[in-house]
Amino acid sequence: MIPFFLRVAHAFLAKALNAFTVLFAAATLCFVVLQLTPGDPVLAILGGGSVNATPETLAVARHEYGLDRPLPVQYGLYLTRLAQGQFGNSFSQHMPVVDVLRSQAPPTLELMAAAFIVAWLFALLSTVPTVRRRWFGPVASSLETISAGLPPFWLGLLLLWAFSFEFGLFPPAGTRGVLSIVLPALALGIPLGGFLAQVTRESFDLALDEPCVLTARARGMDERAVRLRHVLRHALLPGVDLSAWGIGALVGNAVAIEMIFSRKGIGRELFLAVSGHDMPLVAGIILFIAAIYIIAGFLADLLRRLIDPRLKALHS
Amino acid sequence: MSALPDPVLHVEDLSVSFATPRGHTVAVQNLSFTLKPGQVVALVGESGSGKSVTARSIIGLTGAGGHVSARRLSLGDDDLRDLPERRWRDIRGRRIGMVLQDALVALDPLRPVGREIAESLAVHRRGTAKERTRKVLELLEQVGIREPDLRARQRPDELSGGLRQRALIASAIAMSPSLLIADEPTTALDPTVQAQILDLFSSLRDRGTGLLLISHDLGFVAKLADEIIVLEHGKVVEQGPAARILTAPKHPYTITLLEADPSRHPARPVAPEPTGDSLLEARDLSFIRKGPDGVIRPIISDVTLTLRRGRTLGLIGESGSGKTTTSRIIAGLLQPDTGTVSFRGEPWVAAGAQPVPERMRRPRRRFMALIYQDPLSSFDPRWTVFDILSDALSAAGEPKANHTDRIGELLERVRLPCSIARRRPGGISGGQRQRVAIARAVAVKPDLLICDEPVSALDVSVQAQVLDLLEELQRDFGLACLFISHDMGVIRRMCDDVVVMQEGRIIEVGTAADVLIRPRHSFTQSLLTAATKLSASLPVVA
Amino acid sequence: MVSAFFVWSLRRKMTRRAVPLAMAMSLLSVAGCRQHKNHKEATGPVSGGTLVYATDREPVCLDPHVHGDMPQVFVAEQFLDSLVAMDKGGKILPWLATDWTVSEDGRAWTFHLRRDVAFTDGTAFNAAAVRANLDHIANPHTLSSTAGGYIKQYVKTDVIDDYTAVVHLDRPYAAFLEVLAQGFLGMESPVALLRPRDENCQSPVGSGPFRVVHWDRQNEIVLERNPAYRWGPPTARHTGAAWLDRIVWRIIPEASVRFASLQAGEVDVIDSLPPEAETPAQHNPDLWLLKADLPGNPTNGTLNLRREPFGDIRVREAFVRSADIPGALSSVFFGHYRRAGGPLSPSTPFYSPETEHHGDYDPDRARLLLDEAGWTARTADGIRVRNGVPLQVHIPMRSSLSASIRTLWEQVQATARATGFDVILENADDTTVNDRESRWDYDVRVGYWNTNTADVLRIVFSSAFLGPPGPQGGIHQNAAGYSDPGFDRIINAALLTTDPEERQKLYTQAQEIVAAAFLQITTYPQSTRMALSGAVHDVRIEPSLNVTSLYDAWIAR
Amino acid sequence: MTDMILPALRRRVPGFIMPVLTLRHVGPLLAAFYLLLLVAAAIAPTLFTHIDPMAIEPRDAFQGPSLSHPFGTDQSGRDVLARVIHGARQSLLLGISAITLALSFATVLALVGGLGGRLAEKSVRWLLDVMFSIPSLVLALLFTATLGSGIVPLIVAIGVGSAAGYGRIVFGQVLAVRRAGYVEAARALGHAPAGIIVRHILPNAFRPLIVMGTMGIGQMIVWSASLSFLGLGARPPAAEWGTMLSMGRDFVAEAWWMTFFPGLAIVVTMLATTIAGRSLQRLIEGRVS
Repeated sequence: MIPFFLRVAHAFLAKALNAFTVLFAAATLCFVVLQLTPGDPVLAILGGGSVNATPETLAVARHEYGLDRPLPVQYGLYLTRLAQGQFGNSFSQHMPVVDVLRSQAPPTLELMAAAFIVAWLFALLSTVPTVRRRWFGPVASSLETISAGLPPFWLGLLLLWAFSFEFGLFPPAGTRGVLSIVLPALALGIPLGGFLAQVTRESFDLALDEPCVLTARARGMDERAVRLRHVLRHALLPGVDLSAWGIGALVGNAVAIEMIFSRKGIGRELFLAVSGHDMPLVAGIILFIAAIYIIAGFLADLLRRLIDPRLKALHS
Repeated sequence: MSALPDPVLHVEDLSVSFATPRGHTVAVQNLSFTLKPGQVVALVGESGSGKSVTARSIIGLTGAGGHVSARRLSLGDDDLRDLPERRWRDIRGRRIGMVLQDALVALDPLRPVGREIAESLAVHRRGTAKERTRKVLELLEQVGIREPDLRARQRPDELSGGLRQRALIASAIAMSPSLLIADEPTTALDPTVQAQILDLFSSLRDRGTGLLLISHDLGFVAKLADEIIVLEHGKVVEQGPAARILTAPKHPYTITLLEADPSRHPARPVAPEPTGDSLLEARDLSFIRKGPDGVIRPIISDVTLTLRRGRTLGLIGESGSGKTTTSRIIAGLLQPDTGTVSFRGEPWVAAGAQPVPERMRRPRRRFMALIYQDPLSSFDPRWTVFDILSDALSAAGEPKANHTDRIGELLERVRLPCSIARRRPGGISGGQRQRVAIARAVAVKPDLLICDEPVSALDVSVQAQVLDLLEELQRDFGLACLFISHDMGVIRRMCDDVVVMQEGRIIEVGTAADVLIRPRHSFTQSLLTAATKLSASLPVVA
Repeated sequence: MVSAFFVWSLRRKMTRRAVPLAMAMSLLSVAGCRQHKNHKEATGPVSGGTLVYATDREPVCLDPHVHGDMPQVFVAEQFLDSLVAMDKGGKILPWLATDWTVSEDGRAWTFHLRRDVAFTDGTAFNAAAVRANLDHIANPHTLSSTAGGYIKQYVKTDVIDDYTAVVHLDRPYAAFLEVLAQGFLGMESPVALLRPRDENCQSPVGSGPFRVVHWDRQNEIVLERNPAYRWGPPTARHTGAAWLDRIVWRIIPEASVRFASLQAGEVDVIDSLPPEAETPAQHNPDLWLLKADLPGNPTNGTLNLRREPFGDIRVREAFVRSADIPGALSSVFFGHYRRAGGPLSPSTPFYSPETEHHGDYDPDRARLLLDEAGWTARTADGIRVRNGVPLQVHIPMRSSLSASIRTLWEQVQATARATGFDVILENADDTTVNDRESRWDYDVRVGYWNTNTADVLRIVFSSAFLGPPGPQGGIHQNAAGYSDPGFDRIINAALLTTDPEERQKLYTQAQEIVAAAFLQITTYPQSTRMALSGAVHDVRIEPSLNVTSLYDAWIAR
Repeated sequence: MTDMILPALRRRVPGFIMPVLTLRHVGPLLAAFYLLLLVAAAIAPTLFTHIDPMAIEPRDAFQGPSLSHPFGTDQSGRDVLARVIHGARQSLLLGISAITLALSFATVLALVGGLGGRLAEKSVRWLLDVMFSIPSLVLALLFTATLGSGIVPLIVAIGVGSAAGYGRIVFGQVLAVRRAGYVEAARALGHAPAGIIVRHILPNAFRPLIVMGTMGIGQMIVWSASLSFLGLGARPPAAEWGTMLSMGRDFVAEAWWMTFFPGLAIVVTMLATTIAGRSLQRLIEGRVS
């Protein structure tokens, strides 16, 4: 018998190793894509074509960012540095990429967390009390489908227009305070909530037919307790699985949302970095996002096992 | 017993119907019976007979769209018709308990069984949390579970089939209800376990619990029931004291049911001593896999068997004993870790460095046909029955031009209407599907038929028909057959020779007559005892 | 956000580039600030309070020596002082330098410095500090764009005594003082400059009325009053410390959000007021506007003569006359922007009104010209064709251009199509557009050039500016690729004379030549546009680079 | 062998939008009708409007919705309704091309991984993990840096960016079908692998593609709108919904209709394709079971 903790450690190591190779490949992908990008990176470093820089300045910049080396060497250096946790310096921000991430990631993570909470609240409130209910069910279900189809940036614009410009209920911009996060979190969270609600509704409906639900009812349990204590747990899994994907969708959509609401964050930073061809920053942000995504996957996996302990026995 | 008022259940003219998009469907019609403590009423019928609906209606859980009407439906002094939901909740669990089929899903699979049982108590606000914990252990002991402390903390999937079914019963009797409804309480359990559960029910009855026992299996209820109600398509076809119904059934359907029971069937006539050529020989097969706990263990080991032309070899064992693995290796679908198989005198499967390549097997595959327990998954869902059979005929090298005629013949042979050829397997009944599977199997004119639990998913009456058909075809075509089943009755009826498997090993080999009448191995004996127990009260019709 | 901010970025950059090149000229006044009504009258300046200023673009580095982009000087103006100041008339005034002399050969400048100035880190301002600053800018590791354009001539600084510094140049440089007046060459603490470049970016130390407290990237820069400040510029309206306690310099790229924040009272001042917000701003009694048209070469599309179809003057004229600019100004710009039809904005010195209507919308004449030029055939959808080649005009559009300017070009596209031009607006990110422009890969380049002299014509159209500024690239400033010896002669002659009449004559001639060559579709003059809360008073536009100064500003609460 | 009636009655279509029985078919019918109109508008927009979507009329700029301009006018005085109708072609083309690209890519990967042996299976799984580790939109944004902007780069960016997600589904499907009972049954009948692949694995593995494809069109339009929104979309003056939105957002305070209606078109299209996809799924499932 292999001890349980060893098996867990082994599984964890295997996953971590896989995650590592995935990150390595993602880094390579960034490198390749950015190498294929047209334009002289030095011009990007010095702020575009309107540079009046002297040849000396150009040469120094080229050297400082290692752009005077052959490509394979650049790639090697890039990977070596990444392996050491050095993302290099951002061309456009004049600061280490790590510092950019340190200052820009928290607001985005806060926004994502808020949006995620909105999404799950929506998904649960919309499904748990309404599944198979005569009138509320169809109405909630239609609402969910519509929500899932809303582009977040469009919803964001409409929310901004209605609640900020017209009614003045929320501040139109910024990264300050609880109020400023409400509208962007709704814009990001509602569409994701729609998706979560759709899968949760389906699994909830299926779970209502589980024999153990009948057993619970036959025990004399009331409907609310049956739904909350038995059905919900069975219905959560697809939503949890989707959540990992949802984190990625949140990051992607955060780009537009942060711009609309003029919030600081890695989404907006990523867009600026991509359009400024600021390679170290792009690579840093993408790797950071990939890491978040992988961690989200881990957490979702963990959560699945918590919700359904049978999986522990099956997969570890 | 709890001091509750008169706990007698009166059901008179109970009818249940459902609203569907196509109008009302009547599920049960004019059912009447009375259930008293210490008494057992059995509802017997096949799928769709309305027996489960009845059970649910009695505790007010008919389901969406269901409409219940009755001249009388009362528990003691309480009229159960139009009872408000609050009152129903008071009755459920406390005055009427319910046990469902398959505790693996009937108990919440995500929670330890102890919590499930405690919930039965908590719902009715019985005691403090601490008292409930103690009561849970008592209950587990009461239903015959040893080490209740450990078991209470395990989930249904961590318990054996018998233990979890007991735990389910414990959760149903937690509030000591005077009546218990058991809906197919032992289906899908191994016969030895079934027998144990049966004992548990009889002890509950002896302690004064009234039982409404629901089953498709007359044999199972025979031992326990005081009164038997036979249902067909929602109608009561026969109702009366158990002894009378079992010995002198009046209604043809009851008779069909009784006769369908394979164990009531005469055993296969003793075949002449094995003389035919050896068609298939398996030597020293073993198959090793890493289990879910990371431990490498053999699924089967040292399996050796011989099958001669025209004979039927029965492979019997409980679930997990390695029957299916053996059959898949023999079918050349799974590469064994050791051992060889030869088929029609040529190498068919070989383990180790020089396996027989699939390319070598392919031309001979048509001489071996397979019938699966779940025929549906063995059919491409896009194909019609015609496509499926035509595909098999092509495999056997039949020219396309003949297909239509041959398919007509095949369908006739397996007693299916020709119109079924245009339908897809998803749209026909389970019995029909198995017939299509049989038609496909015989279409290639094989020498050997491998049947893996071919009837265990079917209703008893359908089982009988399919077995009849198989027997007939085997006789007519002179097929050899490897027949896998967990059901002693089926094996006895179908097989000339028997191999008994336990935990991946063959523990007994012999002719059916020898093994089934004079088992040598203790495990075989216990299998037989259990099977006898479950149908012993049924007289054998000669 | 992409919207307004790029118009700004472009303008600011160009201003920077333009100024030194204009140095030989006498600097005339920035077109008068137009203040709007609604400005609440108050008793007088009040000390204290926090002013929230919202702008569209974030500086990449707070040290304006590094890189050198307009958002940097906008904020640097609040915490850096310069050696000299410049007034609205373009006159150079003493500031940190009390007086100065230049040697006979024009290569050695001697500056005498104020003795009571200290940086906010306690370091004294002295001759060594001047040397440290100029050396810092000239050091290639600073990655200064300014170094190449502004003080390329710099050799070294000699410290004569604590308060006397001699700056050596390798050749005479008449514009040196004007350059020193710009925020890009603001004086920073030499101690702070010793830190690594990127650290200095985060928290530069100056001697100005405010000091940088905190920079929360993408969000805000917080500045606090320097209580010891006693050396304000001569252009200021008061002396002593600034009135405001704090400035929160907020970055709100999205134009509509920025204006909404002002309306909601979240911020006190916004710059880059978008045209669509101007009418509501005027009608809002709680707001007032501060606007200034900028002189120079107005917002335009410059036609590339180096390739077909615009090598042919007839096609150029036809294209210019196909564009209905007034129509666009009245719709997208809500009539708030005046038309600039000639090569110079009307507020530029020596502006000649004659050229204003030279390229007016005249589709009939455009058609005639195209027929003449041989573009007679047409494709099924009405695009003109010559020798099988369709009449296509490729215009790279930066993804960051504002919606207004995009719409303007879409309207040009639509009206030009009516005469048979297939105008292709090609969206791309800024880096890609820069790259294309440096390779002459465009038919029309969208841009503008702000400076307060007619000499801008020399930068934009003379053959001296056909090459890239640096040997490794950068964009040629003569975007048309126009080369006319006659024009070069006139424009260079204008630099040599100081007689206003003679200059007027020469510049008028130059404008006529350029206008007759149909090198640009000109649209409207660039402008500084601020909207302010009624409680905010005395916000100034500093003349040297037309940037905001909040030294005099105060809030009546 | 419990009763079959109850579950059969309860069985409902998962996620079906109009759960009220009588309204069951209204949703799909409306969706089909809308999609028909959409395709018609894409092919022959002049059937629906005679107003030129490119014709500018500066004097009519920023007109709110009215009888003559039901969706209002934009900043150049162009009719927003006409532009939305004419935009159907670009948007639909974009959606269909992008999903086709994504599914083709996914299919190739799935086939290589599913049928190419153990090494191929591992490699494909890893490759999908890598691609999936970067969210689709972020990946698409990264690609646009290289490809530049315009419709074709947009299609490629979105298509390749979202391929990983679809790849996982198709790959899973191929693996599932490969292990299906009927594939084994075909093997047992002695059919050759090539025949099994062609006759069983491909058709069954790709059966969900039509559903995914239908639903994907809407999703792709939404995603491409996100990129268009960031200024990387179609070339002006082309009427494309995402680009219209992108332009409208600067004027949202003054002219909400410029943002609202193109966005509404996107939302309704997404809804319609979702409903249509589910109905198709129901049809296909209904046919086989």
